[in-house]
Amino acid sequence: MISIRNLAVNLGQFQLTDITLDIKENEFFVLMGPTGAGKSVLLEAIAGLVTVSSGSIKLGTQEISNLPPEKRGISIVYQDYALFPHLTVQKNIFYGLRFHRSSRDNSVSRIRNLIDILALEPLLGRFPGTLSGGEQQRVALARALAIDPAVLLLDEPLAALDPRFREDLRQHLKTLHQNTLTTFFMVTHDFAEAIALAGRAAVMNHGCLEQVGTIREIFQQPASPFVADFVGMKNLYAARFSGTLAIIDGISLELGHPSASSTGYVAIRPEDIVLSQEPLVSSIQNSLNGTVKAVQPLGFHYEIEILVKNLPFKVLITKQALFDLQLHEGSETVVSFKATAVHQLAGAPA
Amino acid sequence: MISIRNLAVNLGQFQLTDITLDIKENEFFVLMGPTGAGKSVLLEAIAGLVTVSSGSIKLGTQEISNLPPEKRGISIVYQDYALFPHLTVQKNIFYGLRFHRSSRDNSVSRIRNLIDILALEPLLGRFPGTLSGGEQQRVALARALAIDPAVLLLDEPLAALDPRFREDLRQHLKTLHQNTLTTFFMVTHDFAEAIALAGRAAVMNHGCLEQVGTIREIFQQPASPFVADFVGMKNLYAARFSGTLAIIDGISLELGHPSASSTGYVAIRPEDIVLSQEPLVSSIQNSLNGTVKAVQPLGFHYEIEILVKNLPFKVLITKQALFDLQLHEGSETVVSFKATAVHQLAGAPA
Amino acid sequence: MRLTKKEPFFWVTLSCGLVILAFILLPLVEMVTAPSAAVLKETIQDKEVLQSIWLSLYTAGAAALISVIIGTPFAYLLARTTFPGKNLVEAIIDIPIIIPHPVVGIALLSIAGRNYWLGRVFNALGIRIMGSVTGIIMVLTFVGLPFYLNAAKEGFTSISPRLESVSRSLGASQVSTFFHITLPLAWRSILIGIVMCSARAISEFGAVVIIAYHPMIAPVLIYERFESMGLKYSQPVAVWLVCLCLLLFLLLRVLTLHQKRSA
Amino acid sequence: MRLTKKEPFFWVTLSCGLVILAFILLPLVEMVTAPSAAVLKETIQDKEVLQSIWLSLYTAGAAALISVIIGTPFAYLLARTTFPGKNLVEAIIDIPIIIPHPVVGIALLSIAGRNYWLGRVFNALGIRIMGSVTGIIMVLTFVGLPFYLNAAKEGFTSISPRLESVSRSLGASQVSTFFHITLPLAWRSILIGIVMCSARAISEFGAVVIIAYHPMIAPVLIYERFESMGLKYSQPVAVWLVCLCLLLFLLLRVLTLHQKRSA
Repeated sequence: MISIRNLAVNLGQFQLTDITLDIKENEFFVLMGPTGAGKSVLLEAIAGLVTVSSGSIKLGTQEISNLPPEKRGISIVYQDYALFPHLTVQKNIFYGLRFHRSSRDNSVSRIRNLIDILALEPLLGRFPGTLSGGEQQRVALARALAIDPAVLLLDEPLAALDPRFREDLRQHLKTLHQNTLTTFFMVTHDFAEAIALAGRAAVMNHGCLEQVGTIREIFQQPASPFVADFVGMKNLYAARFSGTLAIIDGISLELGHPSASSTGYVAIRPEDIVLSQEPLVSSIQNSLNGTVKAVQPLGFHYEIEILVKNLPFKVLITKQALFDLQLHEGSETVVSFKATAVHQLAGAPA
Repeated sequence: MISIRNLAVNLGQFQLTDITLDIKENEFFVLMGPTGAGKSVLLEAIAGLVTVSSGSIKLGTQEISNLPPEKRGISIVYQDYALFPHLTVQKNIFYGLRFHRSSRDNSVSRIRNLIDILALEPLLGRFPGTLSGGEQQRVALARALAIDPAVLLLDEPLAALDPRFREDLRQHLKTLHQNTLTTFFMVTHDFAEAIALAGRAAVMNHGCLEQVGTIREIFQQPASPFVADFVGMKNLYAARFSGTLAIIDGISLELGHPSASSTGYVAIRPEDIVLSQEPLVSSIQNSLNGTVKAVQPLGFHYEIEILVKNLPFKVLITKQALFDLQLHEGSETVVSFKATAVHQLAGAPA
Repeated sequence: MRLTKKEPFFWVTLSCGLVILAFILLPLVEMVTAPSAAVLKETIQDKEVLQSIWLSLYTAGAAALISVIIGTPFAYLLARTTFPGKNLVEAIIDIPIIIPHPVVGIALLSIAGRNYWLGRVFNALGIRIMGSVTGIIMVLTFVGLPFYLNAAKEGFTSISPRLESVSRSLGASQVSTFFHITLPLAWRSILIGIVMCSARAISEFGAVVIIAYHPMIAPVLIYERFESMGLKYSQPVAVWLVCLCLLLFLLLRVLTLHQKRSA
Repeated sequence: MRLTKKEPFFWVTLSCGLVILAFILLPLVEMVTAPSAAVLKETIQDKEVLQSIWLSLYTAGAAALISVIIGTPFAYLLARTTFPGKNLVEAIIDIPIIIPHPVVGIALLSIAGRNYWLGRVFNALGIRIMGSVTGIIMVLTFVGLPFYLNAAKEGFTSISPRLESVSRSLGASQVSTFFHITLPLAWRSILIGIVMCSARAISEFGAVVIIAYHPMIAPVLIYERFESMGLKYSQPVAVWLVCLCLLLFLLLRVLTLHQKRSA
């Protein structure tokens, strides 16, 4: 459906390089990555809102990278809704229609259907400024789908919403995707959204695609240290393998199974590590003594950095645990985790 | 040392009402509360920077509420450092000295000592704009303590710092407190800072003090539903007690011990609740079937809202758990927690 | 730290404030109250006065109209692009504001004369600058244009380019988008620009008096009456002109306060 | 959505821009290049010209000085307090900007006459307004003051009140704090205000010509030479005055660009 080949965009300080990506018809595809990775730039390049410096973007068989945005048939929905503040909800939704010379009756009934699905009937006469965030985003969705676009681009559509309305809108996105033939291409940095909505996804960093695959592949088998870090494996080490052991700076970690390669990366999620005063007597197969280096609050939790010899471990604990263990800089503590918590990264060389 | 009686401040939309508080000499006292609770206003009232509408503030035996700020001998350190950008570090630190006619030699040696403790010697000739956040805050501390104030007010002094430097500055605060006779009065919203630094603390909300006591008292025996919520007990219910059971809307929770009163509040921390597909066979004494109502991302974690009959439970789980349990709106799940996780609030009537 | 009544310094600042307000208000109040109502009424019925005020309004309005027509696209260009030398271009736009007023007249006459190619072009086309309404409009456009450009530019800058992006992606061309989205959203800034441009144009005297003593715009008439008949005879005309300017000023204040509040 | 060269609309906006730049630059360039170097040299050695330029500089400088002395405390008051009617006070401060220039002269003469109490006070004190340097300075202060006030107010507003709070808590009184902290931090805005006030004052003509045709400031001299000797004899004086104004303008641009960058 969309096939992007060696796409490059140059915006002075920022550039996209060598983006190659295929998205199938009517797929729900998600693009993830940290702030500043270039996700929105890629989106705007597909929409024709930034100038492409080389490469090709095809929609089906048609090359579109040189078409102006109004000729592409691609709609875009922004995080900040971008509703036209001087037009009523009704006029916002019907805005695109006058520029599309499809048989009008058919369009109107399709839009009526959208208005029903998104429950916008009671809002039609109002102005965007009087609506809540969730309502505005529903209007923006209706406006974007009103022209029956081949592709709908969504730039973090749920990010600005009050969390109470996010679930509701996520549900609407699902319904709309099932009810139209439009391909959905969504940018997000929230993993939960990807899990809930998408089949396939890509992870982007510094203007390049790091990994493209199913959600499960990305989460369970990150292709690079960056993706591992992005999916929450904050403890990442270059290791040598020997039997069922991973050896890092002289510290041996039990993998539970022999390794296929002799060098590579291993990663451990901070929430998979348990802290205790004394070594734990249990099924846990890795247990190391360390010293607390830093305590950092993260909203509900605290991230504790612990040095085992010179190897830093990041561990996530609750307020209660911080209080019970009386942790502070310099405390001695024991770091424990199961062999199954040690992930070997797929084919990453040391 | 500081004794505040029935203090009221009226700033139009915002007011402090009936603040009564005693702080001992050389104590390290912490004031906590959500944004907009009025913590900074109380601080500025003590410093003489906002006008008090009624009540008294005494420093030792002297009534100070009508003195201009320059006559109070109370220093203040702000979150944004507030260094004088046109003066060198040296001139910033010595700024207050010319206005204080204590024996100059003694002051100078005291300030030299401060500069040593805070390792500011190499920075003396530089301008604030060229310093890192941590360096700037150390200068602000030296400047504030240079005049040997009776009280040092600290308005979230660590909040704007890069997390890497926070631990360092916290350590400095501790050292300075031990090396001076000054009373420290710090505003923060970070519980970890309170645990690390303070003996006693107060929790503020909507311009009133909700609880004053030791850190342990506030954390373990919150005096009100607000404080319970503030210290992380997000699940809070009005309950009837019968034997060792708390009964809420027809749902019985095991407390593990008989209750002294017949009605009151119970609270459960979201991180003390475990989710599973099947009921757990273990020492866990409360196990209830529920339906997922909402999934909300919180950085590293997800907050899941679960309805057991009509009773909402908030539960905190990891990305991994979200993925393993494949939770989404409408999923059936089992909510389990120990009897000891059910906190009865001290003397709160239903 | 706010200033409070407890501080002696507060009273110093307040005294300075009162002196300044008196310095601005006393002359105006005295001038407005000096002529009797009868004289004011008589003045506004004077055909010469009416004609000059009408000419002032007409030429200032024409200057504003020209500014809107050629200034709006340029303001949009400045709001939506960056290019090397943009600072210089913006400086050039502000030059008419700081040139002494008679010099503006002299400069415009310099290109209208027969020894300059543009002057010869004008002459061949039968366009007269010196002593004509055309000349007055040209002068007023010169002094008023920067105010319109700056206000319109600010208005365009404050509109999110995303709204235009969405409009494009919904099928509207660049020009369609400009007329359906950009212009309706910038109308208040454009109106502010028109009012500022007209107000500046109406108050101009030094540049006009060089180019065209006749036909007389209101400020020239006031000067003429002052010179030939004295203060007493110029005051009533000045009162009427001030009222006109204050009306424009009031309109401007209401518009900008509204804009601040809704921003 | 940025404007790009692909769009026809871009070329429309660019053409308008070029027309506007030509309209502003052509007259100035022609005026500046019309007199020969020899004529320019001769003009600047003309005693009358030198005197008038010196008088312009001197009176504009005096107006700026007065603005600084009485305007600085008031600007600080406006930056640090809110009170009901503040909008009205700020509107009054801006009034001198929009009053037509000859009307400013008429208004100031209205209070200087013998039939007004202030005029009698001036008279008793031996202060002459009409046709005097005092009168010129008064007019220039009237038109320049709002520019100084607005710039200084903006400067004070941009200084965090927390810096003043800290200074107070370290033992400095309100006045000490103002001179040690506030003023040194606001110096650039104050300088901008001084330059804007002087530039406005130097370019004034219409108001001065009412109050004092003699002694002649530079804009009046230009007008006088144009009226009595024609365009050719007024141009060289205008060139020198424009150079002076452009110098001030350049200084202002450098100051404000610096400020933007450091903000």
